[in-house]
Order: sequence, then structure tokens, then C-alpha cells
Amino acid sequence: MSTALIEARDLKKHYPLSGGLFSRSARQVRAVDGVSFSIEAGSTLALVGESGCGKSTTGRLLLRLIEPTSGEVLIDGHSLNEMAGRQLRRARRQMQIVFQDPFSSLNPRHSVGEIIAWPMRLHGLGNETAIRARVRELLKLVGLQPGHADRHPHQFSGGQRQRVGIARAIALESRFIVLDEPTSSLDVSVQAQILNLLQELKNQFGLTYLLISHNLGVVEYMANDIAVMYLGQIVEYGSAETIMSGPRHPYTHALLSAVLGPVTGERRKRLILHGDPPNPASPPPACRFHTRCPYVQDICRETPPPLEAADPGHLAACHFADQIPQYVSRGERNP
Amino acid sequence: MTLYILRRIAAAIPVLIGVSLIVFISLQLIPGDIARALLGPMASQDTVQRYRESLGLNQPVPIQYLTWLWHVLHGDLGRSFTENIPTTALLAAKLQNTLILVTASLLLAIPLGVLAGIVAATHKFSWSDRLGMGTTLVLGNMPTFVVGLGLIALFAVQIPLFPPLGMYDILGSGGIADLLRHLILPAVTTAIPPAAIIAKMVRGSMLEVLGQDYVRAARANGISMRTVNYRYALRNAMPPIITISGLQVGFLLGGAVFTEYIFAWPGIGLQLQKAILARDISVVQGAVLIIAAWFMLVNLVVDVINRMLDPRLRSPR
Amino acid sequence: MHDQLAQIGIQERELSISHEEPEHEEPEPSRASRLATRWRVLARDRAALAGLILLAVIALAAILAPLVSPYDPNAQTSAVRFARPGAGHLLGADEAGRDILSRLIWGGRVSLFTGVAPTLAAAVISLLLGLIAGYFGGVLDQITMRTLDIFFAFPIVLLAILFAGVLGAGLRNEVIVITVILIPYMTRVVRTATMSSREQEYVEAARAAGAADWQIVLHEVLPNVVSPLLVYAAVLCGLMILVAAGLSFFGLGPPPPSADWGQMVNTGKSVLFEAPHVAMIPSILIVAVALAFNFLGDGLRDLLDPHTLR
Amino acid sequence: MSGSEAAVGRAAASNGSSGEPLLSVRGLKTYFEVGAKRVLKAVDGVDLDVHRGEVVGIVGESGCGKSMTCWSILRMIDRPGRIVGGSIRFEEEELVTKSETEMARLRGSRIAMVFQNPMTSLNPAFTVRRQMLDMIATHDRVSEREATDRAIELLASVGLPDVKRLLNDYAHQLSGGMRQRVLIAMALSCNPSLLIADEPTTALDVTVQSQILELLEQIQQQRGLSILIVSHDIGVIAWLCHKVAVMYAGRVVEAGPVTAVTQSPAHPYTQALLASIPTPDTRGRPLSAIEGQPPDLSRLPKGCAFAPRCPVATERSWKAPPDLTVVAPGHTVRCVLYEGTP
Repeated sequence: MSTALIEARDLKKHYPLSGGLFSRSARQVRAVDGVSFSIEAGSTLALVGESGCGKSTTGRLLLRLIEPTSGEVLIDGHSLNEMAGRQLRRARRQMQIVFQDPFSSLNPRHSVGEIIAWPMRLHGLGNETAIRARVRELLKLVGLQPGHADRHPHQFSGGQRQRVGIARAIALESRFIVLDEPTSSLDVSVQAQILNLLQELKNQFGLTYLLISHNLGVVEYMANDIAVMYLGQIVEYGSAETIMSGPRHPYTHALLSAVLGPVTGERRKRLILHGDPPNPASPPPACRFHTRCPYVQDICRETPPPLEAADPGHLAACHFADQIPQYVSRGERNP
Repeated sequence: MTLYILRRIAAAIPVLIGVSLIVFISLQLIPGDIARALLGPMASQDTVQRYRESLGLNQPVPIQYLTWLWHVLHGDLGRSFTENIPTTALLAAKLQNTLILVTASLLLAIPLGVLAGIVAATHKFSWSDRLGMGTTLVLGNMPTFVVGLGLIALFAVQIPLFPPLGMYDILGSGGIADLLRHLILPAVTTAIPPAAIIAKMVRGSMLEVLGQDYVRAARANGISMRTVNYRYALRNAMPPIITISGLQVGFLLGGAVFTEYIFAWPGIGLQLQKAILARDISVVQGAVLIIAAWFMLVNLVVDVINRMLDPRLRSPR
Repeated sequence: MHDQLAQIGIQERELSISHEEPEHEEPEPSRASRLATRWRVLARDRAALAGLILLAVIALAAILAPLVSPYDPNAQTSAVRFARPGAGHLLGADEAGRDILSRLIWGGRVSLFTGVAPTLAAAVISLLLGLIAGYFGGVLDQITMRTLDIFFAFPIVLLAILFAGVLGAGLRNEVIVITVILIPYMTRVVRTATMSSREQEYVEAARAAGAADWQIVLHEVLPNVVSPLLVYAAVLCGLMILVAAGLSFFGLGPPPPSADWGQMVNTGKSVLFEAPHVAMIPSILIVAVALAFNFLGDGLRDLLDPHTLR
Repeated sequence: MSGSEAAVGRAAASNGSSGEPLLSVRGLKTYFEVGAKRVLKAVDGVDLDVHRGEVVGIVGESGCGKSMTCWSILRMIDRPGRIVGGSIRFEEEELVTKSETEMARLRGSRIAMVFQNPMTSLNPAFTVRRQMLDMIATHDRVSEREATDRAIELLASVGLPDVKRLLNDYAHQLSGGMRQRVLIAMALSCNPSLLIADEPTTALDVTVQSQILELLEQIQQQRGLSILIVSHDIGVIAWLCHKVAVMYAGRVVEAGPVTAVTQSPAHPYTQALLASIPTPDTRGRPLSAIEGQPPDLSRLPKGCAFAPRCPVATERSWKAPPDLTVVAPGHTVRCVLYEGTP
């Protein structure tokens, strides 16, 4: 893929687990365990999964906010992890992040104008007057009033705060933005405003997004491609259409089942998993999903399934990826 | 649990060494020649020199420290030059008097503070809560010596109910009734400021617990306010209450020094005051060391109790 | 506050600016009007205001002591020994026939200084220590915290007595001693605030924007640390006035005749039976000043909370 | 049967119920006095009926008063909040005038509640056994042994495995889904006739949400329980409920059978709310978001609270609150557009 703007190569992030006061064992939480993907310029990749699956960690690895245990991130074909000093600073201008929590992502002690202006000052983008003018322009761009620059974050609603966070993220004219659950703390009507804004900005500036979300409705609306994560690994990867219409991994199937249609409340496909997601500190061996999988066979408990093409451009890590579509179309209740 | 206690003790050892180091180094801070400072300007150069040697002061400082530590570990705190008896013996005699005072104060301060805090929390924003918290605020900001003098002025001078001083021989002729008569004012004095602070903290942690989801959940499912207040809330507020009470023991130990001075209570604090004015270094070191070790022990016990109370640490999964 | 109210309270704040028309731009508040807002917040808190006024009056009187003091604080007039408060000697006279009010005014110089100056000095040192330990963590933090643990093993008053006893009486030593015993406590507060600020997403945002550590500390963390430190410092000022008074009471303060409040209590102690007011009046003042600092601290807490700035 | 058929079936079942409703709320007003002259009208004249065996949903955005309505029904509004008007009739008794002792007896035994955040709604200091037994002992005089047996039975009935061991567990040893099941078992322990569920799935992982919804549906059908469920997720409501009330700024703006409200919404707010949810059909097109913000509850407009954001507001909307209009059997709406149409 020559047009890839961002590429993740076998990213791993293992955290040592200090086992309480008693044992300083060598156990690790494999928060991210061998994740690879690439995002083409101008497209949106969605990382989908439940809490603790490693999707947020992946997002932070991509921006090198945390250092990977192994693997690397390429931006425009250059390794972000080998950069340092000025080169790294220049690379950072290319990539920004919008957070889930509009409360903790804005410093309560600064005015909104200061929050948006600071990244520009850090990179020496123009004098004070120019920066101040740009702040007003950015505020307008995200649907706030230029006069809001002097207010503090607590004077805004959740949705407005998220707009401020977006203004900060686009202030440096970055090309790539990680959206970490950008709407999950917002009401649906406000969510729609923010999603519209993000799409507008993407079209206007040709932005590339990594959208991290657990909400498949949002993902389906926004994403070109989808990567489904379970316990630190990608279990399914493909274009949004193919994944939403024909999942090849039972976990994706279950996630889709959880989306309730607003009008009739019908489930698209009925598959309800048993139990809770396992603790990432001790993931099940072989196929990590086998403890909750309704179609589990002996091979799943013994051999980890590779992430391989089930169809052209559609990868799934399941030994029975070929048979899943039949289950999906057949299954109403749990098999 | 045993393992935890052992680990906790192990962790306390470096702190204890640090404490001894501070106590020892503070001696080095005395301006000028220590021996000269101790003997005064009238002593001859020869005497000073001999005294230096007897104190081991001609050795390098680290050696001095280790020697001193070695002796301390063997229960030898040196010799009091004002009283001219071994410091250990001197302080041991005073320690029991201080123990009586501090125990009595604790028995007053903790139940009183906890009770007041609970009452205030369960009647929050009522007039009794406001009055109680106002009083608490004032009392909590009163230094021990002001409380002591106030109580004397009130209960020994204006209404002569209790003797202001005169506790010389605690286990002597007067018997237990005399002891109690003399004990009440000092014990109350030492207890009041910590009790006020405990009350404030208990109220705070109780209110915090009462605002938790599980308390509302219990109420919504019909569990009576009584059970909610006294079992659910108190049980969950216990760890911070115990921690605060432990910290207040330190406050109380500090306050006891003043109480003993005011009431001429023949404990470690009074001895400390005398020793400081007389620059009787070994006594100062000994007294401080004993009080600090005591405080550390209390904190250790607090940690152990809190660990025993915490189900998260008791049965992890 | 109650969680139901909080639930709505948040809502209330969020909604507070929702009414305006999108086209209409509000005039930007000037710096002066923002100061005015802050003043209104403080004025609304009557206890804090009362504390502030009391402290201001005492501080002013102490500074202007030569002008406002009715008598020479050390002049002994045997005729008025033990004089009760009343005309002539407003607050009475002590056992040596010295005017208590004048002694309080002059003593305020020492007592306020020994409470405030060490607190400020300790705040600066602690800010540095706590920011470094809390932000960078690791070995540095471990060393700092283990060292502080040693100080926490002493009851604070005892530590003060030990150092003061060893260094000897005197104003300079008293200031040093109080500064030293304050540093561990203030450092801990700064470190905690630093660590909680460091965990916030705005720090990650700053890092994503390419800010270096020192820039993050100064721009993002520091503003969130200074406020709790100021509040804590106000409360500690009150406590240190008590400690300083305690040291003087113990005979470890500045030597006579420059009487401070603790020393006045101490001398009054010996005449408690004949004239309780000699000890009680400075005692009341000490407690009142400590309370005033407490109220001021509470007021500052509200004042510095960004949520009160509307 | 497919989802929509199920919904129709449920609607039919609800029409069959007759007589006085199990719960009947009329004109309920719960206000919070937050300042000298500020009154937050958290609940402002809510009408609501729950019949026996019926599942009724309240849907709305945060701060619309849906949770406060539940807490008001349980009379658990604390100062500075107060129920200032209206009536709550439950099993032919008036709750608003009941004493606190009477209410305490009723909570948990006849009306039970399941909470939004299972992570914080269990007492961390007590075992599951202790909390279950406390709950049972509060309302029924049974021996410890009987109570334990009942607890085991209940925990097993909500699909929890290895129940005997679970009894000795503390909350921190359980996953979020398990905690919510324990809380549901506790709520069921005294056979209530009404279960109030306040956002029961919001704090859970998506795959676990489905499990809990399935469980609620199952116990409702097995026990013929009445459920009042609050959610911001209209999908959850549509899937589980017979009837739904849409709340906005403390008022019910639209109510009716769930199929009617979701398939042919009458109120502009309901329409906008439904349109703002991203669906496969909206992909590639801008969502129709509701502009602006919900109103300040202490400064509600004189007329319809939605008027400032409403695309079809008329002059009449601003003047006085719209009347309740019946647009179809059992389907009511508060909007000036429908006033006067029978």
C-alpha cells in the first residue's frame, strides 16, 4: 500500500503486572499484542472492541504517547519510533488526538483561547496577533463563537467542550487525528452534531482518522475500514461494508447483535455471548475468544487462528471463518 | 497477613534508621563545640578535652553515629548529665507516667471524636450539626497549652474542682482516687484538640460514604436508615477513621508534652522540656526517639488493622 | 454536596450559557471585571471575609506598631500591675505592669512573621521538590518520599521542639525550624496534586502537540498545583502560628524582651490565679488568628476553584 | 419471531390490561431550590401509567428528569429537592403522602430498583451473602437458613454460575455483568410487583449489555413483573418495552405504544431524536442533529420547552405549554401542532 499515511507494524505493548505486595511475578498484561494495519490518506479506520481490548492503547502507541514494547509506527513511510528531537516535533505536528472525556482533556485553569493557542505557540506558528486571529477562526470553524475564547472549559456543555478539543486538534493543521471515543460521553443529539462536524472537517481538510469506538452505529456511519479488537489482538479487519454485512468472526457477529435498531428494537443478527470479557492479564490460550465462542471446537483451544484473508481484503482470525456467514444468516436465537 | 505484617515491619526499619539519624544529626547541629557548649565557658580546656573523649566526640561522625546506635539498640541511651543517672533509667520511670496520661486521653479523644462525628454526619445541616462543627472548628484550632490554661482558669481557679498541679508521685500514697482527681484535667486537655479533629474527619468520611451509590441502593431497597447509617456507612468509613485516629495519636503525643509542662505532670514531656533548657542532649535524644518509635508503632498497627478490614486486600481474585 | 444536586448542578453549569442567540456576540469581560467577580466570590463567603479583615487589622497594627501602640510594650508601671481590662489600659496590664494591648501589637510582629515567613519559604521549596518528584516519578520520587517518610514518623510539634531545642532559642532559628518541619507536609501535597494532574488527558494532549516535559510542567501542571498549595499554605499559616506560639511558650522562642504572644501566655501562666486575663487574652488572640487563617483557606479554596469564575 | 413481530405482540398484550394501573403518576413535580431565587424544575408535571405485566420505558437525554422521576416514585428525593405537586398512586395507595417509615417498608418489597452503575451499587465491605440476607431480613421474617436458600435460588435464577461460592464473594471479585445480576437478584428477592431499572445497561460492556437486557426480558415474562425502565438509548427501550414516554426538560412530550412512537413519532423532538441516531441508511449523509442545547431547568421558556430548538415552532409554541393531545389510541403528544385535532 503505497498511499498509506500511517502504518502500524506488529505493535506490542506489555505492562508488567505488580502482583500486589506479595509477588513480584513476571506476569504481564498484554494490552496490545501484535497489531498491524495501515490507514490510507483521507480515509477513516475504526478500531472496535470492548473496554480493555487495547484499542485506546493502540491509539496512543500510534501517536507515540507511550513507547511500544516492540513493533513500530510509520508515518509517510518513516519510522516514528526512530525519530527524536526536532524531527519528532515536526512529525507530531502531523498527528493529533481528540479524547473521550471532554472534562479531563481540557485544562480547567486555562481559557479556551489559551488551550487552542498553546500548540501553535509551541511550534512558533506566527506572532501573538496572528495566533489570536487563528484561534477565533478555529472557534468559528468548529461551531463556537470567537468571543468564547476568554471563557473557561467549565462554562461549556459537554458537546461544546468536545468542539474545543477538536479545534485544538486541528490547530496545527495536522493530517492525521486519533478520535478516542469522541462521542461516547455525549447525548445522541449532541453526538450527531459532533459526528457531522468531524465529517465536515475531514472533507474540508482531507483529514485521516483513526476512530476508536465501541459503538458500531457510530463506526458504521464514519468508517471506511474496520478493525475489530479482542484482548489485544485484531480478530477481523476489512472494509466497513463487508464487515457490517457479512462478519467472518463470531465476536464481530456478537458485537453487531448488540446494536439495537432504534425503530423496532430488532437485532440485526442474534448472537448473545456468555460471560464477561476475560481479564487481559491472563488471556485464554490459543484462540483468545474460545471461552465465549458459541462455535468452539477442539482446535480453537489448541491452535491460535492466524489473521488471514477470508475474502480478498477481508481478514479474520477464526478457524471457521468460512462457516460463520451460514451461522449468521441462520441464527436467530443462540445456537 | 503475617507476611504483610513482616513486610510492613521490614519497611519500617529504614524509616526507624532515618529517625535515629535525624535525632543523632540534630546533636551535630549545636553551634560550636558540643563539649564546650555542654560544660559551659568556665570549664578548663583540659576538662573539655577529657569530656570530648568520654563522649567519643574525637571520633569521625559516622563512627560516632554507629557507636551511638549500637548502644541505643542495647538499651543504652547514654547518661543524663543533669541528673547524673543513666538516661534509660531516667526515661523509663517517666514513661509510665506519660503512658497513663496518653492512654487516658486516647480513651477520651477517640470515642468522643468518633461519636460526635457520627452524630453530626447523621444529622447533617441540622442545628446540632452546625453547632457541633463550629465548636469542633474552634477546639481543633486551640493549641494544647491554651486549652490547659483555660481549663485551669475555669476548673481550678474559678470553680476549684480539680487540682491544677501537684502530681508528683503517681503510684504513691494517694491511691487511685487521687490519681484520677489529678488525671482528669490533664487528660481532658490533651484529648480536646485531637477529639475535635477526629470528629471533623469522621463526619467528613461518613458523609462521603453516605453519598455513595451503594448507600442509596440500600435505601432504595428498603434497608432502614439506622442500618444504613450504623452498619453500611460506619463500616465503610472505618478505614479513614482509623487512619485519622492513628495520626491524632501523634498529635496527642506532641500535645502531651505541653500538658505535662503546664500541669507539672512528671512524664517524658516534662523531662524533655527540662532537658532542652539544660541542653541535656542524651535525654533529649532519648525522649524524642521514644516518642517517635511509639508513633511509628501506632501507624503500623493502624495499617495492619486497615488491611484486615479491607476485603479487597483480604481476598483478592 | 448531595449527588442529586450535583447531577443537576453540573447540568446547570452546562446549560448556563445556552440561551444566547448564536449571532449575538457577548462583550469580552475585562480583566477588571474578572477581578471584581473574584472579589464578589470572596465577599459572599462571610467567614473568609471576617478572617481576612481580622488578619489585615492585626498585620497593619503590627507593621504600624510604633504609631498605634498606646504604650511602650516594655514600660513597667508597678501601679497598674494586674490591672483588669478597662479604661486606660484597654486590655489590662500584666504582672510587671506592662500594657497588654501594646505588647500584643508589638508581639504580633514576631508571631505573624514566624507563622507566615516559614510557610512561604517552605512553599517555594516544596513546590520544586513536589513537582519534580510527582511529575518524573521513578527513583527520584522514591528517594524523596522515603526521606519524607522519616519526617512523618515524628509528631510535628515534637520535631519542632527537637530542632529548636538543639539550635537554641531565637527568631532566626525558629523560622528555620518551622520551615524545615513544613517542607515534608507541603511537598506531599504538591506531589499528590502533580500526580493527579499528570494523569489528566490534557497532559497527553500537550505531549501530542510536541511539548517538552518542562513545558508541560510549567504550562499544564503548575497552574493546577499552585491553587491547592495556596489553600494548604493558608491553613498551615494558622497552624504554624500555633506551633510558633507553642515554642515560645516552651521557652524556645525569641529571647525577651521582644515579647511574642506565646511568651506572653507563658508568663501569664505563673499568675493564672491572681490575674487569669494576662494569659487568656493572648491565648484568645492566638486561637482567633489560627481560625482566621482557616477561614481564609476555605475562602481561597472556593475562590481558586475555576468553577466559581462565571 | 422477528423483532418487530415481537414488539407488535407485546403491544397487543399491553392493550389487554385493564382496570386501575399498577402505578399511576399524575402531574408529578419535583423541584430543587438551589439558590435564593433559583428553582430547578427537574420533574415538571409528569404523567405516567404502568399496568400489571407491562414494561414501560422513559427515554430522554441527560438532565431531562427521567432518573428524578424514578427517585420521586420511590420518594428518595433529598434536600434541597422536594416533590411539590402531583400524585403517585401505586397499588391503589397514594405514595406522596405516605410517611417515611411506610415508604421504607414499601421500598424493596413492593417496588424494587436496579441501578445504573453496578460497579458502585454493591457495598464493597460486605459479602454478597450479607447483602442478600440483609435485604431479605428487612422485609420478611424468615430464618437465616431459609433466607440463604432463597438467596441461592435467586442468584441461580438470574443466570449466575457457582452460586454457593459466589455468596462468599465481595463485590470486587465480580465482573460488571455479574454485579448487575446480583443486584437484579437482590431486587427480586422480596417479589416486588414493580421493578424500576435506571439505565441498567449503560455502564456495561456492549456484549454484556445484551445479556442483561435478555435477562430482564426473561424475568419479566417468567414472573409477569411490571418494569419501568429508564434509558437514553432508544434502541434498548424499543427492544424491551410495551410503552414509552419521551421526556424533555422535565416533561413528557410524547407517550404511547413503543411501535407507534418509534415508527410514527409525532412530536418534533422525538422525530429529531430518532433522526440523529446514525444508521446504515444515513451513511455518507450528514445526520440531522438537533441544534443548540437543552434549556436551563431554572429558566424554562414560558411555552413549549423545546421551542427554542424546534424547526417547526410557531408563535403559539412560545406562549403557553402545549396541551396533551391524543393522536391515536393510547398515543399522546404535547405539541401545538396537534392541538385541536381529535
